[in-house]
Parts: sequence; structure tokens; C-alpha cells
Amino acid sequence: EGVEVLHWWTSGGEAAAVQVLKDSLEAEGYSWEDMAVAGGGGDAARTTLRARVVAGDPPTAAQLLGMQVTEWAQEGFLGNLNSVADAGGWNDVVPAAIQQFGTYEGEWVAAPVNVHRPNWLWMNREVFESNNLDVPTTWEEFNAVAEQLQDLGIIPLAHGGQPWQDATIFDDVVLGIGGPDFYQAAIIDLDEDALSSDTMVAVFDQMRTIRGFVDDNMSGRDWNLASAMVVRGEAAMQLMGDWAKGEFIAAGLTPGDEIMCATAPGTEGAFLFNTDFFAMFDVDAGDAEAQQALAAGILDPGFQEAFNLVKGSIPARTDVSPDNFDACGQQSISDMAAAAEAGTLMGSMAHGHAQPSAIQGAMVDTVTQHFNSDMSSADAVEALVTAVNAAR
Amino acid sequence: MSVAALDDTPPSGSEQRAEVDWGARFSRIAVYGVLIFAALVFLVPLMSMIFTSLKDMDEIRGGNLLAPPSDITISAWLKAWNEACISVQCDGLAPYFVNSLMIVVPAVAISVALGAINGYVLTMWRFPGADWVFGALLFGCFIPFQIVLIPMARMLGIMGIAGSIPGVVFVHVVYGIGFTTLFFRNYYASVPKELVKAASVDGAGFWGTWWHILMPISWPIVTVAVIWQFTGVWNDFLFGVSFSSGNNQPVTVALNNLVNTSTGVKEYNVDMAGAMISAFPTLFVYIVAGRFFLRGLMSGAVKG
Amino acid sequence: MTTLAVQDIKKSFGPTEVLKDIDMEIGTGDFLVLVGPSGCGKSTLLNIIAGLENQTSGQVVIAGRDVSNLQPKERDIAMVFQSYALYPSMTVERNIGFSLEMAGVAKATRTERIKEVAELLKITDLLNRRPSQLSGGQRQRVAMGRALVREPQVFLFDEPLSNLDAKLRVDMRVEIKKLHQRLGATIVYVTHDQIEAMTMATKIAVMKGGIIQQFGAPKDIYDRPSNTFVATFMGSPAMNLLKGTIKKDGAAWVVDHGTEKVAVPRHVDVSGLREGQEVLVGIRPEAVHLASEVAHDSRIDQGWEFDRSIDVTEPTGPATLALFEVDGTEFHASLSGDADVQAGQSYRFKADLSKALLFDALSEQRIAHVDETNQPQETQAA
Amino acid sequence: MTTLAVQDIKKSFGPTEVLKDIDMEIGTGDFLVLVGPSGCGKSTLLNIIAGLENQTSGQVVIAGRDVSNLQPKERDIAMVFQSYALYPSMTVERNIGFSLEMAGVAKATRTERIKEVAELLKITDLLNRRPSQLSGGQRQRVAMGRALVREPQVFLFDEPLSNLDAKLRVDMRVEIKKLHQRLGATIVYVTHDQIEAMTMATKIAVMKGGIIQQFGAPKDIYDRPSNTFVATFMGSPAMNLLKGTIKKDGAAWVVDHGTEKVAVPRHVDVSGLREGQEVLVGIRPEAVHLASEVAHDSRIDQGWEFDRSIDVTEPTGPATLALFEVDGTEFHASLSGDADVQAGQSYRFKADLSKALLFDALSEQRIAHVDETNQPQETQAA
Amino acid sequence: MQRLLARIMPVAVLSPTIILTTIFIYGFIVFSVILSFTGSRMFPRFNFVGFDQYTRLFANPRWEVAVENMLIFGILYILLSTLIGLTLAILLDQKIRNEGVLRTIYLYPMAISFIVTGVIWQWILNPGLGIQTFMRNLGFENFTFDWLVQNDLAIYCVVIAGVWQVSGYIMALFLAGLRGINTDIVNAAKIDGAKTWQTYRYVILPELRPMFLTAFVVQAHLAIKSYDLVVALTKGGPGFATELPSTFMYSTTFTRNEMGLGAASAVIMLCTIAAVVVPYLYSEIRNERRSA
Ligand SMILES: Nc1ncnc2c1ncn2[C@@H]1O[C@H](COP(=O)(O)OP(=O)(O)OP(=O)(O)O)[C@@H](O)[C@H]1O
Ligand SMILES: Nc1ncnc2c1ncn2[C@@H]1O[C@H](COP(=O)(O)OP(=O)(O)OP(=O)(O)O)[C@@H](O)[C@H]1O
Ligand SMILES: [Mg+2]
Ligand SMILES: [Mg+2]
Repeated sequence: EGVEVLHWWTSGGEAAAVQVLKDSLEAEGYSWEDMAVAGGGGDAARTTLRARVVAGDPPTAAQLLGMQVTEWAQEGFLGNLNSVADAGGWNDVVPAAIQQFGTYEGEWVAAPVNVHRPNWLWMNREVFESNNLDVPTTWEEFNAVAEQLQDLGIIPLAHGGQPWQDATIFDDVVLGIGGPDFYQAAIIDLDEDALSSDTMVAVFDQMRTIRGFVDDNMSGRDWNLASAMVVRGEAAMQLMGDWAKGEFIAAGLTPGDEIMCATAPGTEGAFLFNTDFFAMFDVDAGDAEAQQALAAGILDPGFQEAFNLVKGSIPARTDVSPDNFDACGQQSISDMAAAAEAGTLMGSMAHGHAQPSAIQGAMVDTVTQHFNSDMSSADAVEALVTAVNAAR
Repeated sequence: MSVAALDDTPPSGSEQRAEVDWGARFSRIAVYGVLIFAALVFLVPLMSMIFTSLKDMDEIRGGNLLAPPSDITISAWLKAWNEACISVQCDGLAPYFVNSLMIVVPAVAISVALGAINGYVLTMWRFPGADWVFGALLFGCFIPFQIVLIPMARMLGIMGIAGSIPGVVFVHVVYGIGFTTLFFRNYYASVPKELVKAASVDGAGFWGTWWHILMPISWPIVTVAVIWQFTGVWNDFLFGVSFSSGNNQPVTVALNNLVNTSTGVKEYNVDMAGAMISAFPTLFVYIVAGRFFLRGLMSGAVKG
Repeated sequence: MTTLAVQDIKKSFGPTEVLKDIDMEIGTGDFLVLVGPSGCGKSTLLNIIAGLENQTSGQVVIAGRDVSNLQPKERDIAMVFQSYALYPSMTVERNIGFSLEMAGVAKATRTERIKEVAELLKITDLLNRRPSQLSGGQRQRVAMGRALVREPQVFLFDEPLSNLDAKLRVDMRVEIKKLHQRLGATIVYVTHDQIEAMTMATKIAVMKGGIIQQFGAPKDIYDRPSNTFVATFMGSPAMNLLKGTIKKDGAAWVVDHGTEKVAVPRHVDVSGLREGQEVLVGIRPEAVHLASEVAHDSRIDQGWEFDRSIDVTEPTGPATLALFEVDGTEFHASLSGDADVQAGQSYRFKADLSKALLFDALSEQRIAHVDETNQPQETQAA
Repeated sequence: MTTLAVQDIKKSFGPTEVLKDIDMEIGTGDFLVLVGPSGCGKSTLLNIIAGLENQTSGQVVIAGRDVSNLQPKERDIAMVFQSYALYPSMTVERNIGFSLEMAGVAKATRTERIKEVAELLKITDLLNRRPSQLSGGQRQRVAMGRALVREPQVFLFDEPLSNLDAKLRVDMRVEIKKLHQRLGATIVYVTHDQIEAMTMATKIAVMKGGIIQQFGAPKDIYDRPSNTFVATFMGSPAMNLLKGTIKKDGAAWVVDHGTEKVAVPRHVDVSGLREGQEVLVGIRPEAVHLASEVAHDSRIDQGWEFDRSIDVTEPTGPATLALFEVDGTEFHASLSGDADVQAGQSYRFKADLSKALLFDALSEQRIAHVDETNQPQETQAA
Repeated sequence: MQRLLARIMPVAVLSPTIILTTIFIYGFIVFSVILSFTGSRMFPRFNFVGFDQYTRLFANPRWEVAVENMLIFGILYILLSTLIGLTLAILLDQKIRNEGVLRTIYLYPMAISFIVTGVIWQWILNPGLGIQTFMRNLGFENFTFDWLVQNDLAIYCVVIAGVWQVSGYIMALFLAGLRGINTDIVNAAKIDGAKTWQTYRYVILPELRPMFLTAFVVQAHLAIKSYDLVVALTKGGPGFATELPSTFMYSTTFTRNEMGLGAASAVIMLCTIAAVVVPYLYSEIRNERRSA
């Protein structure tokens, strides 16, 4: 008996991270059948998953992002992990905001593997120091720094014009300008007043400003090419999740040193996250044991540390020692703990931790449409409200 | 004219061909000019791929993506072939070739054979409603794959071939017949009916006529159909990924897994090498099949 | 025994009626030649007999078996197509041997038979070529070979020799006749060549516009055509038709065609004639001679002598054709090859009336001969 | 003036040498008929003249212009293909009018011309059909129409009438001749029909195996064939050749062929003969008569009478063919149509020697006639 | 018995195809039509909602863009690839030396998965990396080719890459057709005085009619399904400026879990195709019958 795991971590550091999980499971005597489908941030894998489920042949576990766990649970395909969770004390060590995605109607259905933080600002230290620039902590400061950079002939912000990258910035701007409460109201609770408020107009204004700091050739650029621009000093900053670290390290730079990391402007004190879960499907009794072992293994502190060191993210449980993590990782860990306390640990909309797919898609559509056209902020706000309502 | 004896050099001037009066040397040069220019344009992306595949990652990260490599390394090719880690397996693309071959060979063979027979029936053994059947088949070619995915998964589940190579083969056959039928039927439409009449007088039956009379003159269209099906099946991702399971995924899924990473580091040189490696079988088919493209099959078939 | 019966066959292509009630029977070993103007439906009839086209109505019966609904290969026929229909991808050898191959004949036997046929058709050195590498006549011979290699109940030949030279054609004719005798097979043969028709046929069917005009033995067709169409269609140059009126000249009946009077041939049954009746006198060109040449020929016991100035002469080798005018219509004479005649000069001609025919001008039917009046006249197909 | 000259043309298909040094010239308004056995290279030669095949070596000159390297459309020719080559997707009307369309002739004129040609070919009611809906003969007429609608320098006809019935063929022949006279165009015409060849040609070229055997006026070809091949090829049934040895019978030269002796015809120049020389006596079937029929014919001043028992008779209509044996070789006689002969019976025949020919048995060349000895004999093409 | 066999043979032979088509194509189409009237999200659910999904579809700005792009893309893609494919086929048919090499060069784009070539095209078309930079480096300072990053021009970049990919195949298709044409009629056209282009225009191309139909079906099919192309080249961007119905259908159905909406878009797509294809098919088949 063993597990079949559907995931989209197929190459480089990600694959190495999966290898850790596989090894730990095989150490317990279970086999691991790998069903890897990369592409589109898991889009392809999810399509496959659906085909598999419809065919009556679901995998034991499948990698899913926050909100999708809930959607699958609603369809009634997921199994129950409560016994493992109780034994492992998951309820105590996993932050509530993350638990919310891993459970459905009070029962654990998916095991969180990691926590990614999308609201990072990465900066090329040399560019900043040689030009005497300070790390911006608000969007005003960001704008000022960016203008200076622009005058210097340096691209202020490296960006790839793909909808999810646009949306990542949007999350940062909403959080940075509106603050955690506004983010909660507008993005997570879809409060219509908040969505159509002046703050939202200001958010879109800032998006438009940011568009001005991005080079003209950004369309369709992959995020790692944008990172490479920062590495080369062609561009000074990038707003990207902590996975960008891998790209910097591969280029021989150290995050926190040559490449500075800071929370995105104005988001200090809040923590946006996205977490990869392994959702457990209802399987035969024979495989259930292996499945439980897999779930237990995922939440094992040793595994959480080992895995996240490779992956570049931070553990999903709060009781793992930060010592082995790099500077930015350590900051992440402490920030998450603080945010969990303060209730400002919130799911990232851009990365599927705020809304079901349909609404998320509608929001991203509006954001990207605005960002890539000369739509006015007011129109954008209106379009956002309409799209969200249409998708509900 | 024996098909087997033909090579790629076109027949000498003494052969009768449909070549028309590009008599003047000038227009001859112009023809070559256009063809070679087009070939160069077609080759640009390939050059770029080759260049990239021969660079190391530092050069790619630091330099012009379209420039030739400053020093050449074939490590990316080796890596893509049998070293690169695709998820938890670090054997490169090599093992997936077998899966793809096991899918592509039966899928192409069955769908082309069925298409040829269908085309034959639809032109030479017309029955009332034949045109309707043909029209319906053709229209079926336009069905969006997005809408077939879920019901097809269910059907495969019911048939018990979900997640298996036969299942993938089956799907490719189902959605390939429309095209292969189209190819053959429209090719056979211009074959003189007298040939089939003669064969039936000579005592050839339904199958004999097809096999002995039509197939030998079908090479150009078999080529076209094989190229179409082979390319389609070999490069298919959606069906392969949806209807196969972990250890029988085709090479495209592996390539995709190699190339696509959402939060990891991209190795463009390996990606390009992988893409080219996975295209080799298709290119091989083109070159082999291309031999059947030469003329001389129909000419002089009939008097009228 | 009747081998092949075609019963009430009708055939239309859409609105075009191509065959209108074709009805005939031939016995085992009969050699039926179909003749008729281009487009009259000969090939269509063959196709229907072979089962390659579906008749609109009617039956085909081969050896007592109604084959109307059978596939061609079940009818046991061989056919030479007017358009050859050679298999382009096969060598000549395989083209010829294909039917044997289909019948499962052993390779050695096949090679043997192909060799025989190829020798007969003089294409032995072409056996390894493909149809596209052959000349027109060679293709036609391969098409013949495909039929000759077999031994079916019925052979269908659609102008199988049209592209061959005279010499080869004579040889082929002989071979086909031999084959016919050897196999005793029934043959239906379409040709435009009168010599072929006359020398090979045991029965000729003359068709026109999808209707059989006359069905009978070659000699009958030639000597006793049932109407002017058949009379003028068989024979080249065509039979001359002189329009005239029946007159009584004493006890003798004559045809007065304006300038001269021609005696009603002795073999014509005059009992049905009436004075004033419009008739056509049919005289074949080869029955017209230079009077000087036949002056002493005692056999011409009823002749018609006249002087005419020749308009055109055409030497064809064995004969010299002379064209002149009689009563405003063209009149052909086929004189002997060494006749020394010149256009523009006047000569005395003598037409032998012993073979002349009389037609009613209105119905265009031949007026019966004396020896026919007892038995019913054979006109339409049986 | 020379319109068409073919100079030293050679053509090979791979190892197959098809034309071996063809060389001939015809003048404006000449009507050249090419004849020869199937596969001798006639179509190939036409294709080379048209520019559709490249000669291996040699030139084609049309109206003084070397066109060897010109495209077909620059050569100003019209051609009827042996295989018809109709455009399958066009109606008959467009098929015929296509060349005019290409030449930019106005629509109205085109329609007019197409109509004329269609009437002439009797295909007016087929104008809206497509080739696949036509009978063989109809297709051939459309193919003719495509050429006749034009007025080029040179017409090339490749067996244009082979699939037509005799009557239509006569009509077509007349039309082609008229066209020839009206346009004064040069025509090269391939046919297997001797009558066509003899009546239409101003010049005939007899080919065999890619070589021109004789080139000359029709009458010369027929009456004075340069060798046994030409002699037997022209004329059907073929000329009879009797093998014998030259003997001197007193003052007279005779050919002793074993059973009988035949006098050397008076018109043969005996100066080159020597006793014991092996020769062939050529007697055309139509020169053989029943002795009884020509008993009183004073014109046969030199005859050869013999008795033979007839093996086979074949009535062809105008003639009756009789086959018997002379010295172990078949001998054909073409008797008059009403000759009452029966196979198995013996008759006395009389062969008219005034047209008989003498060939050297070894070289197979004809032995010259008296009137030819002064001037050089015309054999090969000029 | 044998006679019966012969008669039903054609139908018997076709029947597997007919059965497969009926179930797996038309059955599924019917299924989708039904779904389009339901509120299905992740999986088929038969909670009927009337025409709601269609209303939502037409209110969706992405769909609007997708349809508009489909028109531009479809027309240009089909026209250009036909033109280029046919031209290459005709030129290649002029007794060209090394025909095989050229043919393979034209065909190879089909061989390589767009998952990767898309990246190359991104680079080539990207003003900062590809042609524009290349030309500027050559000294053409003002050379501009930045369609890829222009909202309203990016779709043309998709056309370029698509045409590049398929033209070779269309060439092969036409070449096969050309190779099947009886050389006699080409000779006849030469004799009739047709110029080269006229021979092609009036004699050869009409013979290729069935091949045009084949090419059209292939192209239309590829155009409608060009999902890889867009995903690999532009990911639908800038914004969703290069959205196509195929990407729309895919993302609504599979990414956004709006199966009902996806089905509705598929149904509309099929209807549109039917509106274009059915008359064409009908006229072709009828034309064939007329000339048969
Ligand atoms: N492509 C080819 N390859 C080899 N031999 C060929 C080819 N085409 C023709 N031939 C040969 O060339 C010879 C001449 O052919 P051609 O068509 O000129 O004959 P033809 O005189 O027209 O005969 P026919 O009267 O039968 O039409 C034939 O023996 C034929 O077999
Ligand atoms: N598919 C068709 N549609 C309409 N008419 C047709 C079709 N096929 C043949 N015909 C017509 O049927 C008639 C008979 O054709 P068929 O081929 O039997 O003539 P045929 O007697 O063999 O003539 P030929 O001596 O010219 O070969 C012709 O007038 C022809 O035009
Ligand atoms: Mg016919
Ligand atoms: Mg010929």
C-alpha cells in the first residue's frame, strides 16, 4: 500500500522539496506514486485532478491552494483527518487563519505544508546604496524612490505583465493603502461598501502610478525574468513572493544581503500568506493508513523545517525553530507569529486564499484589465464591483 | 515509377511533371530566393532555441536571449535527456519516450487506418446518407476539447481504461478519426472511379480493392494524415495529462513538468534542449514520411 | 442456351434518359457486337451488364441466374474498359495478373498465364513498366490483357482495339476469335470498326439513342438493314439514298428521282408499293462501278447506268472514292484502287441494283424483299 | 516555305531510346500524317514538337524560329491529346473556350466560336456537362473542340477520331480537311486508320521503333513502299509477301517460289537482278480476284493465275476476305462483297501483277522501278 | 448472404466511427448544451438556471474580447496560413533541388511543442529582447516592433506565431494535392496558352478544391483550439487582450470552476462554427455532386 500524490512541484527546488516528503514517507514503509503535473500555477494539475475524480480514480492526496481545499470539500470528495490532527495537535500549532483553509465544517481535510508570503519587496542593495536611496515603507515613499530611480535611468520596478503578478501587487496596494481591516472587508468579506469606497479608488490610482514605474516591455514576462532584472541591476525593486529567493540564490546572491528584502510598502505588521495543502481524498480503507501517515508526516516539525528550507517558504506550524532559515525567512517567521497574534494574518487573494476561484478570477480580471489599459480608477472600481457580483 | 526507389532529388527534366513555365532563369532564381528566404524565417526560432540550449544559465541570465552562445556546452542536452529531475524522478525525459511511443503508435495506426477505410467507403461505396455522415464527422472535428474532458473521463472510468495508456489511445483515436477521414475522403474524391470498377470486375472484393488499388496510390495523403496524427498525439498535453496516471504519462507532460515551475528557478537551456529532444521523433517522421511526397502516382491512370 | 439476357433495361442519369427499354438475348458462345453512334449508350449497357452501374429498371440474367443484384465479382465477367482503367501503381504484370491474384491462383500459374497473354499481345518486354510509362496503344493492350487472362462466362469489350494500328488490330481480332472458339465464352463487344463488327460478330445490335434499332446476324444487318439509320450507319462511306417516287413503267416498277429513272430491284416485294409513293433507293458506294470496268461483267444483271462529273476523288489505297451529285444529294462511289479517274471530268457509272434497297421515305423502314414476305420481318431485337 | 522542321531529334526515357534521330520538314499548309505501330514514338514526337517533353537532343523549328527552348504556349500550337486531358472541373463549354479565355478573347466572341465548334462536333447539347458525364466518343470530341476553336500555326492531333463511329469519323475528317484548307495551317496528325491517313495527308511519315521508315506522299507510300515494313504496314489486310528466287525464263525474269512461277512485274527495273537472288513478291489482297470475275477484264495485262482451296472466308460487307495458303504462308485476297465463295472449296484466282512489288529478301528494300532508276529513290525523310 | 454482406459492408465498416462519433462527439455536445442551462460549478450538477449562464456570458468583458479576438485571429490565421502554405507548396512543386530539406524546415514548427516555442516567440517578439532590439543594434535606431506589449496589437503576435507553426503543414497538405493531379491536364493548359498563374488559377486550384476544404477544416479546428499558443505566448495578456474563446472556456471551466458558464461559451462557440462551417460544407459537397 502507499500513496499517489498529485502535485505540481516538478522542477528545481520544488522537486527537491517533494523528494523530502517522499523520503520521509518511504522511511515509514509506504510507497509513493508520483503524479506530477506542472503548469499555470497548478491549473493543469487541477484539471487532471478533476478528470481523475470523475473517472472514479482519485489520487490519495492532491496539492491544492487554500480556497480550493474548501471548494473540493464542499463537493464532498475529501476524507477526514481529524484523528491525525488530534494526535498531532494541529489545532494548537497551526495558525487559525491557516486552519480555516485546512478544515471544512470543523474537520481537518487537508494538511498544510508551508506558508509563502507574497507581500515582499525585493531590492538590489547596490542600486539603493550607490544612489543613497532608502527602503520605502509606504506607497508615498515608494513613489518618491521610484521617481528618483526613473530619473537615474533605472527601471524602478521589475514586473512581469501576467495577471497573477498584477494581482500580487494589487494585494500589496490594497493592504498598504487600506490597511488590514480594509483588506479584510474588501477582499475577504467582499463588503460592497468597501469595494466601492474611495479607498479602492485610491488603490487603483496607486496601481496606475505603479504602472508608470514599470518598463514598457513587461507584457507576458515571467516573474523570474523580472527577478533577473533586479539581479543585474537593470531594475531596482520587485514586488514578489518569497519564492523569488530561489532565483536570487541561483544567481549567486544572498537574500537579505545583496538583495534586500522588506515587506511591501505599507504592509508592515500584516502578513499575507498562501499555503500549499495536501488535500486527502476519500480512499479505500487499504490506502487510508498510508494516507494518514502522509498527513502526519507533513505536519511533522522535522519535515516542516527540512521541506521549507528547501522550498524557500516557512513552516505552517509556529513551533519550528527559525534558526536554520535565512534572514528573510526568519523575518517571515516572526512576522507571521506577530500577525497571527494581531489578527492580521490574512490570505492572499492573488494566490487563492481569499475567494473561491470564480470570484478570484473576476477580481484578477479587473485588476489586470485596469493595469494594462488606460481605464480610470473610478471605472475600475465599478468594474470590480460588477465582476464580483456577477461571479458570486 | 517505384515509390521505394525515389529519393528526395526531384525527377530530372525529362520526367513529365506539373511544372509550369518558370522558364527564364530569372524566375527560377526568384523561386529559390523566396523558398530560401522563407526557410530562413522559419528557422529563426529554431536557431534561438539551439543557441539557448547550448548556453549555460549564467550566460542566459546575464545576456541577450537571442544571441549565439559564447561558449558551447551540451550539458543542458544531457541533463534534459536523462539527468534532469522531474519531480521525484531524476532520469530526464528518456523514460517518458516509451510511454509516448506506446500511445502514439497505436493511436496513429488505428486512426489513420480507420480514416483511410472511411474515406474509401465514403467515396467509392456511397450509400444513401453518406454525405450526411461525412458532414457530421467533419463538424465533429470542431468540438472543443474543454467540453469533452469531464464526460470523457467518466466514460473512460466506466469502460475501465481510465488512467491507462489504452485509455489515452482510445481518446486520440476518437478525436482523430474525423480528420483522417476528411483527409482520405477528399483525396479519394479525385481518384477515377473506373479504377474501383475495374477492380471489382477483376474479382477484388471490398477489402481487396482498398488494399490493392487505393492504398498504393494513397502515399501522399497517408503522409499528410500520419504527420497530422503523429504530431497531434505526440504533442498532445491535455488528453495525456488528464487521462494518464503517474507512471504512464507521455513525454509532453514530462516536458511540461520540466519546463513549468511556478515558484522555482527556470533553466531555459534545459527547457530548450528538452523541447528539441522531445521533437525528434516527430521530425524523424516528417523526414521519413516526406519521401512519399513525390509525384507520379496518378498520372496516366486513365485515358479520359 | 441463353447465356446472357438483358430484359427491359432502362437507365437514366438524373433527367437524361440514356437507355430506353433494352431487351435482348444471346446464347452461349455468341459473339454480340454493339454498334451505334457515339453517346448512344453502349458503354452504359456494358456497365449495367457488368454490375458497375445500377439500372433504373430491368434485369440482367447470366446463365439463367438473375444477377441484377449481384456484385460485379459475383457475375463472372471480364471487361475491357473504354478508358482502360489501369491500376496506376501496379506494374503491367500485376495489372494483368490482378484478377488471378484475387482469385487465389498460385503464383507460378499466374506467371505462366501472364506470360502467355503478354506474348499474345506483344507486350512481353513491358511487363515491368507502370501504366504511366506506356504509349496509348500499349495501355490498351494491357487493358485487353487483364480480360484475356481470365476465363469468365461473359467477356465485355468496350472498344478494345481503337488505339491499335491496323496490323495489330488484325492480329488481335484473330486472337479474340480464337479465344472465343477455345473458351466458348459469350462475348459482348463494342466497336466502331465495321470490319471488326462484320467479321467477329455472330450477332450485331445496332443502337441509337438508347434504343436497339436492329438485332441480327452481320450479313442481315448489312444486306437487309431494317431502316435507313441502320443502312447508312453500317458501311463507310455510307449507303447512298436517292429520293424518288414510285412509278409504273409498263409492267415494271421504277423509281423516278427527277433526272433519271431507276428500276425497282427485282428482289423487292412490289406487292405493297403504290404509284406515287415516296421512297428512298439505297445503293452502297461499292455497288457503283465505272461502266467501262464492268462492261463485260455478266453478273450485273440489273444495272443503272448514268453519267456524272466527279467533284472529288480520294484514293484510299485499295479503293478510290469518287464523290458526285445526284439530284442535289451527295453520292459516293467506291471505285477500284487503280481506277484512273479525275475530279472535274465526267464518267459513265453503272450501279449494280442486285443489292439495292428500297425504303419508304416516310417511315424510313425498308420495304420487304420477296423472300421475306412469308415470314415476319426481323427488325427489333427478339 | 517550311513551317515545321524537326531536326535530329533523339529522345530517351532513362535507358529506353524512344526516338532515334528523327529528321523531317514540312511546309506551310502541309498535312503530315504519322503512322506506325503502337509504341513506335508517335505521341512522344508530338509532345516534343509541342514542347511538353524535352528532347534528349535535336531542334524543333517552327516558321523558321528555333522553338526548342520555348514554352508550349509560345510555340503557337493546338493539340488534341490521345488521352483527351479534359479539365475535369470545367464544363464542356469552358473546356473548349479555355484557350480563348487565356488569349483574352472577349466573352461574346468566345461564346460564338464555342457554339460554332460545338455544332460542328455535334455536342451542342452537352455544353453544360462536365467531362465525367460524357461518353468516350463525346469526350474525344470535346478534346477536338479544344483544338478546333483556335487558329494556331500548327495543329497536333493524336488519334483524334479513334473513338468515333465511322459516320461521325467521315464527317470529322471532312471538317478537319476544311479547317486545313481554310486556315492553311500546318497539321501533324497521328492515326491508325489507313483511310484517314490516305485521304487526309499531303505527306505521310511511317515510323517504326523511333525511326522514320519512309516519308512521302500517300500514293507513294502505298504504291511504292520503300521496304517490306512499310509495304505490309499500310493496307489491311496486309500485303502478301511471297518468298522466291529469281530465275531467268528465256528472256523473261520470273520469281520461282516453289510451286509456281510468277513473272517479274513489267514495271520493275530488272537491271540489278541476278539469278538466284532471294526476293519477296508483294501482292496486295485487293489485287487478287477470282479468275472468273475478271476473265474479261482487259486491263489486267499481266496476271498470275493459280488454284487454291480457301481456308477461311470473312465477309466484311463491301468485300469478302479469303484466306488460303501459298507455299506455307498465309495469303489474303480481298474479293468483291458479293463473291460467292466458301471455305474448303477450291477456286481459280488471278492476281494482277501491274501493282505487284519486288523486295530483296535480305535487305527487305524494294527493288526500284523502271521509272525510278534515273532519279534517286525517296526513302528516308528529306 | 454474401449479397447482403456486400450491401451492408460500407455501413458496417463505417459503424465504429459512427458509433464513436455519436457518443463521444454528439453525445457530449448534447451533454454540454444541457450543462449550459445549469448552475454547475466544479462538477456537473443539474440545477437548472435557464438562460442565466448565457446572460452572464454576454455580460462578461473577457468573453467580448475573446470573441473579437477570435474573429481577427481566425480570419487572419486561416488566410495567411493558406496563402503561405499554398505559395510554398506551389513553389516547392517546381522541381526544386533539396525539396526534402526545405519541406522539413517548413514542417518542423509543427513538431515542437508550443510549451517551449512560446517562450522563444515571447523573446523574439518582446521589444526589449527580440527583433526590435536586434534591428536597433544593427543601427536602425527608430525601428519599432512592439506589438506584443500593445493591448490592441498583441493578438497579431499570436497570429504570427500561429501562422509560423501551421503554414508548413498546410504546405504539406497542398503538396499532396498537387502531387495527385494528372499531369496531362497541366500539359493541356500549357498548350491552351495559359500562363503559369493561369494554369494554377483555372486548372490546378479547382482540382484542389477538396484540399482547400481539408485545409480549412484543419485550420479552423486549430484556430478554435489554439490554447497552447496563447497560453505560452501571452498568457492572455496584456491584461486579457489576447483572450480567445478556447482560453476563456478553459479558465472558466477548470480554473474558475464555472462549468455551466464554460459550457455556455462552448455552445455559443459551436453555434458560431456551425454558422460558418455548415454552409461551406454544404456548398462543397453539393458542388462535388454536381461535377461527379
Ligand atoms: N515514361 C516512360 N518511360 C519509359 N518508356 C516510355 C515512357 N513513356 C513512353 N515510353 C515508351 O516510349 C515508346 C513510345 O511511346 P509513344 O507514346 O510515343 O508511342 P506511340 O507511337 O504514341 O504509340 P501508340 O500508338 O500506342 O499511342 C513506347 O514504347 C513507350 O513504352
Ligand atoms: N454521369 C452522367 N450524367 C449524365 N449523362 C451521362 C452520364 N454518363 C453518361 N451520360 C450520357 O449517357 C449517354 C450514353 O453514354 P455511353 O458512355 O453509354 O455512350 P457510348 O455509347 O458508350 O458512346 P461512345 O461510343 O462515345 O463511347 C451519353 O450521351 C452520355 O452523355
Ligand atoms: Mg462508350
Ligand atoms: Mg500514342
